[in-house]
Amino acid sequence: MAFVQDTPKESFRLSMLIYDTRYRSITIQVIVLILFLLFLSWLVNNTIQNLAAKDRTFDFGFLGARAGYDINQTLISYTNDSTHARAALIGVLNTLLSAVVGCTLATILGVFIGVLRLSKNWLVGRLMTVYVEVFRNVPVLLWILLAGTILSETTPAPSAYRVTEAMQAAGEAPKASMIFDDSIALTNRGINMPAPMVDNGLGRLELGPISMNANVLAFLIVLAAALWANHLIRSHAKRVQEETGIRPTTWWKSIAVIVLPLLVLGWWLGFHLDYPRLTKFNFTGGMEVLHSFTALTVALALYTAAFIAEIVRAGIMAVARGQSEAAFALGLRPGRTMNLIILPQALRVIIPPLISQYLNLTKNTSLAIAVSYMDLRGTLGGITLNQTGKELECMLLMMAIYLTISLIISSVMNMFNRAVKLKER
Amino acid sequence: MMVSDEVAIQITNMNKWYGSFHVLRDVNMTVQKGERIVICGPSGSGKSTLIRCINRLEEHQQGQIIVDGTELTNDLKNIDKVRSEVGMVFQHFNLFPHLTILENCTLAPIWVRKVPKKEAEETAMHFLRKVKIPEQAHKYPGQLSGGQQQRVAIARSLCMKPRIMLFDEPTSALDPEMIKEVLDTMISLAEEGMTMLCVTHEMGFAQAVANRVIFMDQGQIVEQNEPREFFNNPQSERTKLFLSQILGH
Amino acid sequence: MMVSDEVAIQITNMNKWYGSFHVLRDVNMTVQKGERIVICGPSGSGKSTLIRCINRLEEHQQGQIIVDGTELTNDLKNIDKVRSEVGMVFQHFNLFPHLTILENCTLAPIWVRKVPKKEAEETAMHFLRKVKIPEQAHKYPGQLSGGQQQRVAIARSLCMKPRIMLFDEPTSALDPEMIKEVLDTMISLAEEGMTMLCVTHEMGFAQAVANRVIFMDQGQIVEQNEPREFFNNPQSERTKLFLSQILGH
Amino acid sequence: GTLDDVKARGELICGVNVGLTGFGAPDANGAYQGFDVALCKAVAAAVLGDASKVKYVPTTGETRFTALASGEVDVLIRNSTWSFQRDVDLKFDFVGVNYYDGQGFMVKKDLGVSSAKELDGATVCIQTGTTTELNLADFFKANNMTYKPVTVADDSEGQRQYLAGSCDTYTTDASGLAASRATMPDADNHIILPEIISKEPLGPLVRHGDNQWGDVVRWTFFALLSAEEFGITSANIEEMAASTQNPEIKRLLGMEGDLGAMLGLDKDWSKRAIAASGNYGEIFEANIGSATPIKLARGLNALWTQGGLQYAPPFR
Amino acid sequence: MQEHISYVRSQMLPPLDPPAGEKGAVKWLRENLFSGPLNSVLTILGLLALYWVLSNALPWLLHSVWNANSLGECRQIIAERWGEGATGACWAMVKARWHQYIFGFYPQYLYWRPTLAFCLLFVALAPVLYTALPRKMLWFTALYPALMFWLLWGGSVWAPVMAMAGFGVMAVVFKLVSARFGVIIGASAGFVAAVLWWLLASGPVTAALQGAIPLGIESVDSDQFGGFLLSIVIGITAISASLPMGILLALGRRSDMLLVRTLSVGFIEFIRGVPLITLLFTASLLLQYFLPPGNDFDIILRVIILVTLFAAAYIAEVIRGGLAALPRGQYEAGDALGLDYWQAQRLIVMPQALKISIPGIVSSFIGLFKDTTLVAFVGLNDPLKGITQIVRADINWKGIYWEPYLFAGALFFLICFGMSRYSMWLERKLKTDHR
Ligand SMILES: Nc1ncnc2c1ncn2[C@@H]1O[C@H](COP(=O)(O)OP(=O)(O)OP(=O)(O)O)[C@@H](O)[C@H]1O
Ligand SMILES: Nc1ncnc2c1ncn2[C@@H]1O[C@H](COP(=O)(O)OP(=O)(O)OP(=O)(O)O)[C@@H](O)[C@H]1O
Ligand SMILES: [Mg+2]
Ligand SMILES: [Mg+2]
Repeated sequence: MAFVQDTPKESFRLSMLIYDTRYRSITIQVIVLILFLLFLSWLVNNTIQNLAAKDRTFDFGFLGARAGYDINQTLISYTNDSTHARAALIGVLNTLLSAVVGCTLATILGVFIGVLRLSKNWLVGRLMTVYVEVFRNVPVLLWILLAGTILSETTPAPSAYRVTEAMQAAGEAPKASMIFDDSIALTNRGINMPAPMVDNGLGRLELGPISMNANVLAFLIVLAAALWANHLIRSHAKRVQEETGIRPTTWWKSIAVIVLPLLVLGWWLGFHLDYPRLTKFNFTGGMEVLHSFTALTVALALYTAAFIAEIVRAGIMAVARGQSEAAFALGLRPGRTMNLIILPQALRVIIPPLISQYLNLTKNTSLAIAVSYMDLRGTLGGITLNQTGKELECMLLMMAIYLTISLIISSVMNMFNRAVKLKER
Repeated sequence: MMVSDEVAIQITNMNKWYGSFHVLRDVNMTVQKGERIVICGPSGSGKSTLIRCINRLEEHQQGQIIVDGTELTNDLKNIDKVRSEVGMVFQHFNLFPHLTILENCTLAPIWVRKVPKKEAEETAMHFLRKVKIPEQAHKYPGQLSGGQQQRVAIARSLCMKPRIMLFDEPTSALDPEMIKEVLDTMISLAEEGMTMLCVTHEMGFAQAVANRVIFMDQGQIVEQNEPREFFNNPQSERTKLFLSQILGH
Repeated sequence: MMVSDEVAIQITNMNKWYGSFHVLRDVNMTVQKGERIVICGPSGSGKSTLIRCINRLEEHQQGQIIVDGTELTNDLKNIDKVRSEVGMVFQHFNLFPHLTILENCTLAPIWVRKVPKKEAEETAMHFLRKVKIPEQAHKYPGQLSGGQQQRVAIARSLCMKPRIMLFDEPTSALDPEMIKEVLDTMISLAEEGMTMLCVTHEMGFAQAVANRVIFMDQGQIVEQNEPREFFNNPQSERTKLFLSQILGH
Repeated sequence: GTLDDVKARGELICGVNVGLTGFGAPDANGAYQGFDVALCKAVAAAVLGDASKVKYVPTTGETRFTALASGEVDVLIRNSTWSFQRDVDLKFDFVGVNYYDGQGFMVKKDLGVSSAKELDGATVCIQTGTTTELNLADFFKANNMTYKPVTVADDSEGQRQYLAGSCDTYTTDASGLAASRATMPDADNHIILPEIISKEPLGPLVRHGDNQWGDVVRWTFFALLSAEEFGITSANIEEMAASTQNPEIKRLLGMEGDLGAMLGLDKDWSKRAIAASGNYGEIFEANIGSATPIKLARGLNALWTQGGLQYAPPFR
Repeated sequence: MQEHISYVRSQMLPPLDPPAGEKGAVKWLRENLFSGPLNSVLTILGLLALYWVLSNALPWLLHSVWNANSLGECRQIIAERWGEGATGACWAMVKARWHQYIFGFYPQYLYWRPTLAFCLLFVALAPVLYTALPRKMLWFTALYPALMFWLLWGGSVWAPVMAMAGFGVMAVVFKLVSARFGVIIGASAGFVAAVLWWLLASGPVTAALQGAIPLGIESVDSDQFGGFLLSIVIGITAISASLPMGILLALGRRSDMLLVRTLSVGFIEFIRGVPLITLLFTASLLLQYFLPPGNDFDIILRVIILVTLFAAAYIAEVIRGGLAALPRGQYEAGDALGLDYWQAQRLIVMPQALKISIPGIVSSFIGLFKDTTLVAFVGLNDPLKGITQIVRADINWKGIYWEPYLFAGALFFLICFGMSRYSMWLERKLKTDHR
């Protein structure tokens, strides 16, 4: 047919707004939009009125003011002369540290428990079931509180390590002693470990506003180079395997290539360990992992692991039995079958619920104050809020930060999820 | 069709229980190299169990199974040896959905037989050509039809160059139009002299290629015979009943 | 069989796209009241799409569809009107699994036609008797066989007292034995003079009841003719090929 | 204003501590008791004529000021320090000081520390959301010392950590320290260091700008103080009212003048306030004084006539 | 070709008993505990772990004291009975204060009211969960929220009656208007009328009725709520109130309309992206900024509102899963029968989607119930931290840590575990699909 005739244009009638499918959705959306805008302006209007009534302002200027309080765990430099903004940043970093370590631990533990729950071993299966049920059905706050209590109640105080003159005279040993050749001390405040130090340090690298420790930078560069070399060795091995079918042993080459350069760098920088020493009140020197951090992170990890275990179990069970049978029939050993066949498939089922567990764990770090850990909620949403009285600003900022973290986590994981999705017809 | 005098599979007085349920009772069976055997029988009679015992997907509790000179015991080495000599094709294909067709076919040769990848791929393409789907090599199983998937499953087994092939109802999950393409593949395999054990109810296939038909009931081998005799002149009542049902259908 | 002169469905120069994919091309078709039309054609040729356009489960982008005097536009009132005059039966039945058979049948009359419940139930029982399953009225769909479910689906459509019935491969999800009972139901419906459009590959059915067979390919109506002529003397090459495939099968 | 609201409501809403022994905490029957709570009762008695017409809203360090600012509570009597920022920037009015306190340190005896100046490098337990955090930072800075803060959410958690040895010293208001120490099973093993590093005037506060209501709370408190000064107790108040010749007592108890009316109350307001749980001294002794397990000495909180700071302006 | 003897078995063998290794305790041990070196190692590790836990906890549990008036007395008794230095649990605290863990500060002589409300809850839930029960009972379910409110908070009987009357107003206006102007306008008008009723009319009418016919029970303020009563009230109110919201949000998220979808997604993702505790702080700190000046209401109510929003986002995702599990054909069949959007949703889609979602809803509820412990951070007396803090502020119980946590934890475990088992049972029951 030469041309297609269009239906004649109808004249517009008002009733079409409701009864015509084309306009109807627009009508509804316009109404929704209007209602939404009305609601929004109502909120904003109320806020303005309330602020005026309370004679308050809405500004974030306070973030630049001196914070005046101290924080016990600071990943980047901070003193009580730093600003509230810096304190908030410390909080964010502490939150992230706890979240990252917690997620990693929870994943390892969860996979472990999930697999063990499927084991044929009756006793282990039951124990794992008890673990999962007990942890899942009790509020996470309780686990955090208990973890904090257990850590501080069952470990010796720093003073227990002290050898007083009287004790020396009597030939008594102190009540507690450091482990691993006097290098690690476990007290009821934290774990004191040796810290890496260098003699001929490279100083600091000033790059505009960013100031970096050149030693760390050098370490990272050498490590990256070593890993790259290791990657080359492995891909060579893979090529050899593809050509001859036999994979050359590479583990000693890998170790050499990674360890040697680092040893050389350490020797050149004058690397040594700084051991913790007992001073008047505490162990100083070395590195201290505070119990507040450990308690929060471990409690969250244990709690979340129970959920992850269930997810992993469901994921593995979702892979049809026929898959492992087919692999066995082809002569693959159980270990290989797990690695090559079961896990890659289970992963697809596991990832989406895993994302929400990661999100939950990250959000649950906001309970840190229960064990005296200073996270974002403790700094910006706690002390800063209290000292400045800027509730509106602090809370909004805090929500925005949490939201950003959550969105980043879920979008990264979703990207990963899309990458491993099964191809269907 | 050639049947050599060498013994491929020798089963003697084999018994198997699931818990206290006696699935296989006193099974005795000898399969010559190059022989093609069809196993049939009512549902639940233990056909699948028997065939799965042969490559140790199930463990038997009494008696002896010797496959290609190797006795199946708890010794892992023996099991590995047997499994790499015996190919198996399942009712539900059991392709690995996360790997392409080609990867499905090269996986076991590379990891079990340590064949170089290149060579494994060539072999795979050879067998894929044989089952007439070389052009699908880079698709994923989910993108193929059932018949195509089952042919890939056969090719995958063949890539391990097995001496014996086991089939467990390879066509029963397929639409009628696809059954034919799979049976054709199996017939061409039979013509090349592969030792085959096949659980199937496709009596046409049995008549065309089998050297022997074995009829099982309640875990026992009730009757075995060459196909013509088996169909035209069944001996036991049980067999007669069974044949009347499936042939009349 | 009576075919009146009145027009039930009039489709003029209708075009439809999915995104940029042109599914239906310049379709022109007139269906008289009481006519029974069978639509066939290869998979993906747009049969389902055409039939779904007729009760606006899909929207067409160009041209005109007039059903029983009502033009299908974006006007909701027209759509409602057409839908209550046109019954549709799907390939997968689409019964509501949470409602009993009787509730499935009375739901739309009660809520759309505002028929009193009592009356709706009487009508429903009448049609259930007609499709020969009145005794199942208080069971749930999950408790019926496929053929019974499809007959319920037909009864459910009939309860709305439609003037036109659309069928989209009503038997293709059924086992062979059940196909017959559904076809019988449809034939008895046809004998009562219902206007019917039916997508099906059951050529026996087409020969028995259709006034006209329409053959579609690639979104176009390639050929239409009365059944005898259509089967014995297909005009286009495409049709010949198609018929040779499905009849030979 | 708030006074009218309270009268209309027939109930005083008083923001109190969630659980601070001796100052404000519910008992086994859920009835709030304590030094701060007694003041709530006195205000309720003065305004509504019934000391039991109080609704106690438990507040945390973090929620207390918002609760007051938003009008959720009428008055906040919850050991809150009177500071410039809270008074001026947060827009509250502190109507008086019912307890003069100061921040101190408690350590275990075997630590061998006798002065806060020796705490360099110590781990310090401290409650969040209070002025003590800032005082602590200032003190250590001024003395060029360092410390490690362990920030706890509430008093009981602070005590627990201190007892478990998670920190070397616990710092909070000296009254709180004394109260904690008194209830420890091994009270003798703990000492409170002599340094008081800050001024912590604790008092009731109300919203800025509601002066009439502020006056009611303020003068109710002063009435309790004056009562102690004049020797009026809950036991002898009727008798005193009947027999006294002192014109100021007469004005205080509403026998003379119309002070009550000026506040927007009736003339017996102060009598009821005093009768509710006694005068300031009685309240002190009953809740935190030396007869209680908490055993706080009057110290700065003695009347000015006895060398303390508690001083009520004249009722005239 | 080799000659085959045709071999026919003449008689069937009787089944034999399995060999010894296939049954009995030996088999069980071998299969379940020591089926390989790895398994044996695991078994031993498991036994060690079990021993470690028991050896640490058992003495403490065995040295329990149930009758004492203070922690000091407890310690004394333990020292007397089991020697100096022995540790033991002091459950006397639980005995003295259990009622606060359960009811908070609710007046003791009124304990029957929350108990009754809780029992009636099961009656109200029954017709929802057991379809076999008469449909008439749903009326009780619909009225239950008002009844619960009245029983818990007390006061004039007219307040809940008038609140319920709002729904009546909504229904009447909807009937009248939709008959003439269509469903959409009818629904909006009904909604507006109901809101007007609640805002303007219900208060005065209640007062008037109370004046005329005074009927009521003693009222209890919400600041007296605490412990598990508080958790349960917050949990149940929030879940049931969030259900309709969650349904709307889930539908919105699946809508074709860009704006509606964006708003729904935005809301859901926002709520799910921030910790509950920030929402609770919003309830306690920020709501005063967002609501009209002078509009301050009960902190429990504010917390319930925010927790409801929180739950709604999660419920919406659960229901979205249920909707996605419905085959497309169900929608099409609804369309083809001429049902309109809301009819199809109400009659076809929701009954099925909700049924699929019940396990998800239950687990949201369990999660929410556990999360109610966080209200301690805004000063409410949750059973875990709030009440414990109050108990510890008592001179007698100062310094007690494990017992309150274990007690509250055990109660939480019982409730949550029970519910999760119940939902698993329900899931299995629903899976059978009527067959
Ligand atoms: N893992 C198992 N545990 C217990 N019993 C089993 C198991 N697998 C199979 N059975 C039982 O063993 C018997 C034989 O099963 P098998 O699968 O070998 O039968 P089949 O002859 O292959 O039947 P079909 O034709 O249905 O596939 C059946 O009664 C079955 O129920
Ligand atoms: N929602 C959709 N979006 C995009 N393309 C579609 C959609 N639905 C169908 N199509 C495509 O439109 C074409 C016609 O589809 P239709 O379902 O009408 O074919 P059919 O003739 O009914 O085939 P069958 O016999 O397989 O049912 C097909 O190529 C199909 O892939
Ligand atoms: Mg089988
Ligand atoms: Mg179709």
